Amino acid sequence: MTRYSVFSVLKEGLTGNKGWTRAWRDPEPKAEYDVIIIGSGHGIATAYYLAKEHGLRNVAVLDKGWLGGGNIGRNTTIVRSNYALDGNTQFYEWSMKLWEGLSHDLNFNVMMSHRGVYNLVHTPGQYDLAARRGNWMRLNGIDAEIYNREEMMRIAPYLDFSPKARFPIYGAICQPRGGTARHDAVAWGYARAADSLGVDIIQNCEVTGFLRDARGAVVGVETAKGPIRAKKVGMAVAGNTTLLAEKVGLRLPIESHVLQAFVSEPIKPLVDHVVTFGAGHFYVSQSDKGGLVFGGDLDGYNSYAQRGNLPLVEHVVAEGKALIPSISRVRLVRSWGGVMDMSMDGTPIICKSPVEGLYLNTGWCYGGFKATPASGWCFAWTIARDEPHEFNKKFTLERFRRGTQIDEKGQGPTPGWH
Amino acid sequence: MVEIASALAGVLKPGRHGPPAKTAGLTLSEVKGRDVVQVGAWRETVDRVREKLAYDLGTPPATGTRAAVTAGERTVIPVGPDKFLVVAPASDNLFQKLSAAFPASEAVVTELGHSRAILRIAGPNARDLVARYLAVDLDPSVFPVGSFAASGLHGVGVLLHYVRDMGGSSVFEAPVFDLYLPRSFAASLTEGVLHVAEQWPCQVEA
Amino acid sequence: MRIDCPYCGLRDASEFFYQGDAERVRPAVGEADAEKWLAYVYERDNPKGPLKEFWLHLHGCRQVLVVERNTATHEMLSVAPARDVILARNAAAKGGS
Amino acid sequence: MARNGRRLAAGGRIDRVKRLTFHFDNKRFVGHPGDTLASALLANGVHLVGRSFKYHRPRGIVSAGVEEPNALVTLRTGGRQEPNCPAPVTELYDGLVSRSQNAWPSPRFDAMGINDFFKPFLSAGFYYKTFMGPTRKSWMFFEPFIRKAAGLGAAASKADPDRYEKVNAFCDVLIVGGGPAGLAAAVAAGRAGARVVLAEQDFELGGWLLREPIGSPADHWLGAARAELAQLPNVRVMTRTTVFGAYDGGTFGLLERVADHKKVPDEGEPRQRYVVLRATRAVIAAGAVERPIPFGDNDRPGVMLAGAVRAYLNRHAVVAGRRMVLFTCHDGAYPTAFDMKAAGAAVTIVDARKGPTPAMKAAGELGLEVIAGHALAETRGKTRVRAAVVAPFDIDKETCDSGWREIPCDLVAVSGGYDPQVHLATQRGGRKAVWAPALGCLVPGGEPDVQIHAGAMKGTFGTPECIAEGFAAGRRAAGEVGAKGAAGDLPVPDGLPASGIAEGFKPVFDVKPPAALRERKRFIDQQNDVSASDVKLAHREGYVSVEHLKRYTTLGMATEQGKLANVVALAQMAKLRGLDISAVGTTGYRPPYTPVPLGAIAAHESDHHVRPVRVTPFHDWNEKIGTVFLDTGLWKRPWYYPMKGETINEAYRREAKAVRETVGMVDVSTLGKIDVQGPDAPEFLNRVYVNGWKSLEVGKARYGIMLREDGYVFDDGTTTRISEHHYFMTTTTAEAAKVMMHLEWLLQAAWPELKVHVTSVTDQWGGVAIAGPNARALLKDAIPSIDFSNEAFPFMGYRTGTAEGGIPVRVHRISFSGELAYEVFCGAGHGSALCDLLFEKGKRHGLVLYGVEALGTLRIEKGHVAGGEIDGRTTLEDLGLEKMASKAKPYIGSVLRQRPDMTSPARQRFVGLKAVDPNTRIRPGMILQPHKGPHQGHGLGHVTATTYSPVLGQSIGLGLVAAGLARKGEIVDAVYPLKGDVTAVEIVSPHFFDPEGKRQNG
Ligand SMILES: Cc1cc2nc3c(=O)[nH]c(=O)nc-3n(C[C@H](O)[C@H](O)[C@H](O)COP(=O)(O)OP(=O)(O)OC[C@H]3O[C@@H](n4cnc5c(N)ncnc54)[C@H](O)[C@@H]3O)c2cc1C
Ligand SMILES: NC(=O)c1ccc[n+]([C@@H]2O[C@H](COP(=O)([O-])OP(=O)(O)OC[C@H]3O[C@@H](n4cnc5c(N)ncnc54)[C@H](O)[C@@H]3O)[C@@H](O)[C@H]2O)c1
Ligand SMILES: Cc1cc2nc3c(=O)[nH]c(=O)nc-3n(C[C@H](O)[C@H](O)[C@H](O)COP(=O)(O)O)c2cc1C
Ligand SMILES: [Zn+2]
Repeated sequence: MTRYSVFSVLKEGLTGNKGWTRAWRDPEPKAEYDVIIIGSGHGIATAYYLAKEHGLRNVAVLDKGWLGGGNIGRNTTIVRSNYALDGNTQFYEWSMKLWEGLSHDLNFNVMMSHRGVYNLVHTPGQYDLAARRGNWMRLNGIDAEIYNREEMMRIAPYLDFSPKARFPIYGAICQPRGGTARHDAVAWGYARAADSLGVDIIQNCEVTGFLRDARGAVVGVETAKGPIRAKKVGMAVAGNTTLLAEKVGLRLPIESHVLQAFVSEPIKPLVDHVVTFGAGHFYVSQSDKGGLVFGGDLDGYNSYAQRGNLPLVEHVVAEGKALIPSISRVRLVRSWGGVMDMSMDGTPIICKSPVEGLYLNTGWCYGGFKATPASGWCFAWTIARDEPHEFNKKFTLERFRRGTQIDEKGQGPTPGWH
Repeated sequence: MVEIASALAGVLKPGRHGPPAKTAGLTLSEVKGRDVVQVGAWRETVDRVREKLAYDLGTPPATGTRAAVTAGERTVIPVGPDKFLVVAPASDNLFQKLSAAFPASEAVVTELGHSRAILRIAGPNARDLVARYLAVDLDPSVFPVGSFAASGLHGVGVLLHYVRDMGGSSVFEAPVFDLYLPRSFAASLTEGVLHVAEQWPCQVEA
Repeated sequence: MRIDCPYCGLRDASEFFYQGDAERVRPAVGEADAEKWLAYVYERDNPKGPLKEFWLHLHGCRQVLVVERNTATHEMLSVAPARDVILARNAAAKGGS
Repeated sequence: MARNGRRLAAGGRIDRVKRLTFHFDNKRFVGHPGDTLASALLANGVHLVGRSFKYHRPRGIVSAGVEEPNALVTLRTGGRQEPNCPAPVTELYDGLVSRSQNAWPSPRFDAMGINDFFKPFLSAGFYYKTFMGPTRKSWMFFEPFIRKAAGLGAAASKADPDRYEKVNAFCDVLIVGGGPAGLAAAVAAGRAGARVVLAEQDFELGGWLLREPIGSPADHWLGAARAELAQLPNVRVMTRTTVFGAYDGGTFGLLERVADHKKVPDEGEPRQRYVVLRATRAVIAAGAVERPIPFGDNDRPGVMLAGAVRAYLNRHAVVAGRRMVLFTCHDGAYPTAFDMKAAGAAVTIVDARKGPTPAMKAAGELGLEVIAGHALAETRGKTRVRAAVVAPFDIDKETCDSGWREIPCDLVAVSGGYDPQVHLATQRGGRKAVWAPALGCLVPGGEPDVQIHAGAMKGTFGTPECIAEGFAAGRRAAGEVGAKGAAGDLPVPDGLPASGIAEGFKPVFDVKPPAALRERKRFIDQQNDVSASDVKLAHREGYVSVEHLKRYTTLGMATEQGKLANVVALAQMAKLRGLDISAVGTTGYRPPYTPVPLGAIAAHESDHHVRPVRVTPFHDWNEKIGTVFLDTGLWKRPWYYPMKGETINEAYRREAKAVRETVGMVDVSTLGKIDVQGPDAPEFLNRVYVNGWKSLEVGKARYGIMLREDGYVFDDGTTTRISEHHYFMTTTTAEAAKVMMHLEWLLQAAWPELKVHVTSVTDQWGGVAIAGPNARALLKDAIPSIDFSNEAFPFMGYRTGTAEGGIPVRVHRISFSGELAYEVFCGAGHGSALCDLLFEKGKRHGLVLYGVEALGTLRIEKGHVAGGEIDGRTTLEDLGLEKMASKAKPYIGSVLRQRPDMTSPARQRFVGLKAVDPNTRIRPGMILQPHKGPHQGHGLGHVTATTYSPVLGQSIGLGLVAAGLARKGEIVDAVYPLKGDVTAVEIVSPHFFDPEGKRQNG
């Protein structure tokens, strides 16, 4: 494998770029692996950490489509660790720490851009809630700043500070280290690094069922390419979780919902940060290519369709224009959707499943991109050691039975509201 | 008794708006002095209640859930399978009368006279204006005179009633719609409607 | 998406408020078994394909409907008033036991 | 040959009499109505219009349609500045101002043009391989440079002064496209009597037929079809209207450019209209776009699509060059050569096929040189093509043999076939486009839901066949929507253009140069500077799936979404992988079909109208007296009532103090109000609330709490029994809508057997709370018809009456402030009258108006829970309200609230907080940590609400703290690290003031 660096780019450039090699192999599946991971989003990160941190190299990642084609490849790329609740705060901060070293770790530029995530607030009450979250972040060693209206006018003059604004900006809570990362590069970087450690990446290999032994333990998977045995099977298949869980008779606290995202034509730098609107549901950042990447709420109904409808488009765009009036004549170039694994409290699940040999990684709602490093890291730990790490020990299925939801929005068991 | 203050007085400023023209494409006004009462029947009493309302108000029975029935100033709008909205001049004392007419075992009565502002949208461009807000097919072939539709206007539940047609060269040319707006939203929504209406010659009446 | 409301006609789905899986059956009033409540409140079939679900016609007739919809294609398959569906289901359950 | 530079003296669909002046890069030019910006620039000899995204190569006009990758300009100025407008679809108007993009100081001398020399290092994905050192934060250093270099034009820096609007529309049959297929479909469906909408993105109907010469049979047919449609009242023709998306349930998104062809819209006129159209059937007749063939330096200005050259010639009467080389591999491109020759240009045809073919024969007869079995290998020139290099070509290997020669020219026309516009047909996923080997293109894989396909969009390329297919589609659509009229037939005259794609058509997807020539960039996606070598690199590095290819190279991700690029690239990848094109598949199409301005989608419900404003019945009254309002959801609530020069702190303290000393009045109308009526209402309430309701007498109110199904607290409020079967429920402002929908669901979907109706009466009633020692005296004065004595009207009682002046009122004796208090409700339309009355009467009793801020103070002093505590995560126990829960009955949440982790005494529970040093302040948002530290982690709990208490003369607060009142008396630190603030607080009972409730009961 060629090591990536400015020198290799120069050398290859001079020699016709002929020396570059495959970023990852395209192997046929072996008959048996120590661990099979289903899903190449968090799954590919999991495989990398299994190999790197736990020495498990006889590992395969199976995906029904192309590598990174799930939500990891279709999200608005916001990375932050500004969660309020105990359990989430520490987990996402661990993820942020991994993000900070990720390009180096993987030798692949994932373009982690710490441009700052600004959550706008529009009333004193919102300001106080934001401050509480910021205070919790600070107490957990996480960077946070709070700004008033005047400060925001200086920081983000492109926002609507006119007297006409329907929801005047009152201030913002900011995580300076928050920002964006290049979504595809994350999948590819993990794939290349995992592959170099021996992990087999098998695309176009849908898992259609599980191999069970006499005691009912999972000992492998049925796939489009035939049965493959494994000592342990981990699934990280986002919106498809319940479809696979059903094959082992598990009913899970998960619903699949569609979330849309949007990108505008490329324009010269306008939005220098990640900004979220506090009086509705709109978030935006500008990609390095120049497109405004933005999104909003779920469409609001169960869906596996990876696409949504106009009412939500109107909502999101109207809020965007209300927040940044000068984008009125900027044009939408593409919209798409992803199928989210919405959990009953808005918080993920990373744990052993009730079925021996099967491990669960799900419930990411629409915040799981930022979790990719820590999710893979914790899932690898849980699979390798058969027990959760401190960081994911609260992300159990049991919590619903016991009544300890981790519910950032306080919405209760209505998945579409998280 | 004191009069019900208009919720639209602050925004419906009488006068001409929009581009100049001989005749207005739109006339906007507020319908005042109406009482609105809801009668909620039960599954097994709904037919009886329908008949009784028709008898008491002198209208035909309000069947179905798409068209209102009217007699003079009195209108019954079957807003759901078991609910009727009765609209009549305030002087009718509707609420007292209907409360007395129906025992709870037959129907329950809710006074809503203060809760809706009624914006009347009339004229050749009325349909155009309404189409900028409601996702309801207003083509006369499917939404004839007398039809009503409960729908959303800017995320707020409203009710549209096609009251009558003012005639003109063609019967469909000058519809009169009553738009029932929840009072708390009425001024804000009307302000928006007026802004859109400015593209046509538009007369606002007191 | 559009839903053919039995009372109001074919309307945009945005007039409706989504109230989730209608195939789940709420345990009877007085049910004391926590397991049944846990299953009802937290567990979902979440099928890919036809699913019956509750949609409240919020800006229309304010009736709760049971809409059968394909979650993979968003195709609408059937609509009925929830009241009728639930009363029939209750009657069937009584008849059965 | 051409007067006026390159404009022909006659022909075309332009109005030569009217002159339109316009500017491009500060130079003044003249064009005519009927021109696009592109045709007008070409008429003035301007080919070079900008620089490319990455390499800053000079670029010109390539196409005559929405597929344009290069000729993007910035239009207009100020708040109307609009970046990335494709010149070929920009209708010319008088006074148009346009500027090139991505070029500084000008497209001719572009400083960043130097990037072109670095292109070996800027290959696909180079940025993934570098910018990682020397430190972990290096990307933060490099990114700003990359960002500045990227991103085409600049957005306006001001708000857009123009209007937009949304219109809801309905029809039986939507027809997308006004070419021969669409027109024929409209005629058929129109004659049958269906309600038809025909949408055409162009400003003129005709589609491909507009490229045929005036006076040709095609022109005659077009005229007749247009005339017939104009006679059909049930057919609505919408030109300048793009159908940009196909959504569920027959819903389509349309963008109508109402005033883009004007300098500014007329008064009141929207600039653009966003139309949401619901159609029962839709005939998609969107046509096809021409496919280019990549060859060396194929991006040089002067290289155009053959059909575009013909369109500029026949439609706009513009000769794009004097010496043209046409490079093609099919007969369909030849008419361009014929027409250009007729217009006086010198023409050479280079055909990849050996031939002979009918078109080659016809060319020969016209005396045109056809160089068969050759390819165009590369172009020469700088900012305009100067010569074409042609070489013998092996069409199977797609390589050139030696023996190249140069042909001088100033225009290259290229055509590699046609790509059906499958966009709308495949946008909704499911059925992707499939490869049709006989046609050498992708066609729709099926007709989803309401769609019927016709014409070139499904690979039908002959005009007569398009017409027949369109007509049949229109007739079928009309039949399926139940239109009863007769469509008759539509005769197809002779002489209409036949398909140029003959049997055995072999598309050419690449031209590798002869060995003797240095390999030059063969661009595929010109806008994103993706070339054949990038596809090769992606292949080499394993990004072989079409989806990886797209994302790794950014191919097809530009503003035109690869309309010219996608098929070529996937064919090249197929070849590299040794697979059939059908085996590599295609990437998906997504809305919008062409870019849509955000302002148009936001439409009229945007800016300050983005959400409606909700006001209470007392709003007008309050507004008059200078009240400061607080946004609460959509509501405007009175926040405080400043007296001259008062700050908010001074105001609320004064207001709260007055309530405790005399009497105050506050607007409580935003509470959710629900009429609950019916014989089963008591049973219903009993199931919904945790406490019992069956014993509540008529004329009494009770405080109630609702849980969610999972046992957490949902909402609280009071409910009053108005009469035997009639209750009046109040909810919190925030949860009102949710509670209402929840109750409706319960009554219809859980307990349909209960005879209860719920109706929102929030808009019917306005309410004020009158609180304070003088409340009774004031109300006695104002509402003489009610006996307010404690005996006649005790705490939690309810009475109706008529206030002075004849205002009917309902009075509930309820207290949130802990004072002697009443909530007086009146019909919303009597709000101002009631305020006037109470204000007038209040003068004698020391009445003070108070707002939400003081209301908060009073409730905190009393320790009532509110939104800060009922945050969706707290239980009855957490709030100290478990005693309210009935043990005698089931209610929503009664089982699940007993789960082990919900009842644990270690949970964070409701307490009062008192600053130890009365001169310090407890801030909202503070976290509770052990006294004197360490201050780290989530700590013991948090502050939920704070205020300065005028009665206690110090800062107090409420909070949730681990183990709750078991810690009573303990000192903890309330910390606010964001501002470095620490306050020692004592944990106390939350009931700071009058805990026995003497005042409210007295
Ligand atoms: C529009 C949108 C915007 C978002 N924005 C953000 C954001 O800004 N910040 C953020 O942090 N998060 C965001 N998210 C959420 C985030 O993208 C996801 O939570 C995260 O990527 C989920 O990762 P995953 O690995 O669980 O799922 P995926 O990345 O979806 O991976 C699951 C994989 O499993 C495969 N699979 C499924 N079933 C099978 C099977 N039977 N056999 C084999 N393979 C199978 C799929 O093909 C897929 O590749 C957004 C999501 C969307 C859709
Ligand atoms: N000689 C050849 O081989 C060849 C090849 C291709 C096409 N053609 C000719 O092209 C014509 C094809 O007829 P047709 O009617 O199928 O196509 P067309 O290209 O003539 O018309 C399609 C029309 O649809 C419009 N359109 C496309 N997408 C739209 C959208 N989303 N919203 C609004 N408008 C949209 C286009 O602007 C165009 O006017 C025939 O005349 C045919 O002979 C010939
Ligand atoms: C952060 C981000 C930026 C994107 N930018 C572009 C873009 O500039 N142009 C484009 O065509 N698509 C862009 N896309 C969308 C992709 O083309 C694609 O629609 C998305 O990854 C979902 O895949 P699918 O449409 O194939 O289902 C972007 C996607 C993401 C997640
Ligand atoms: Zn309805």
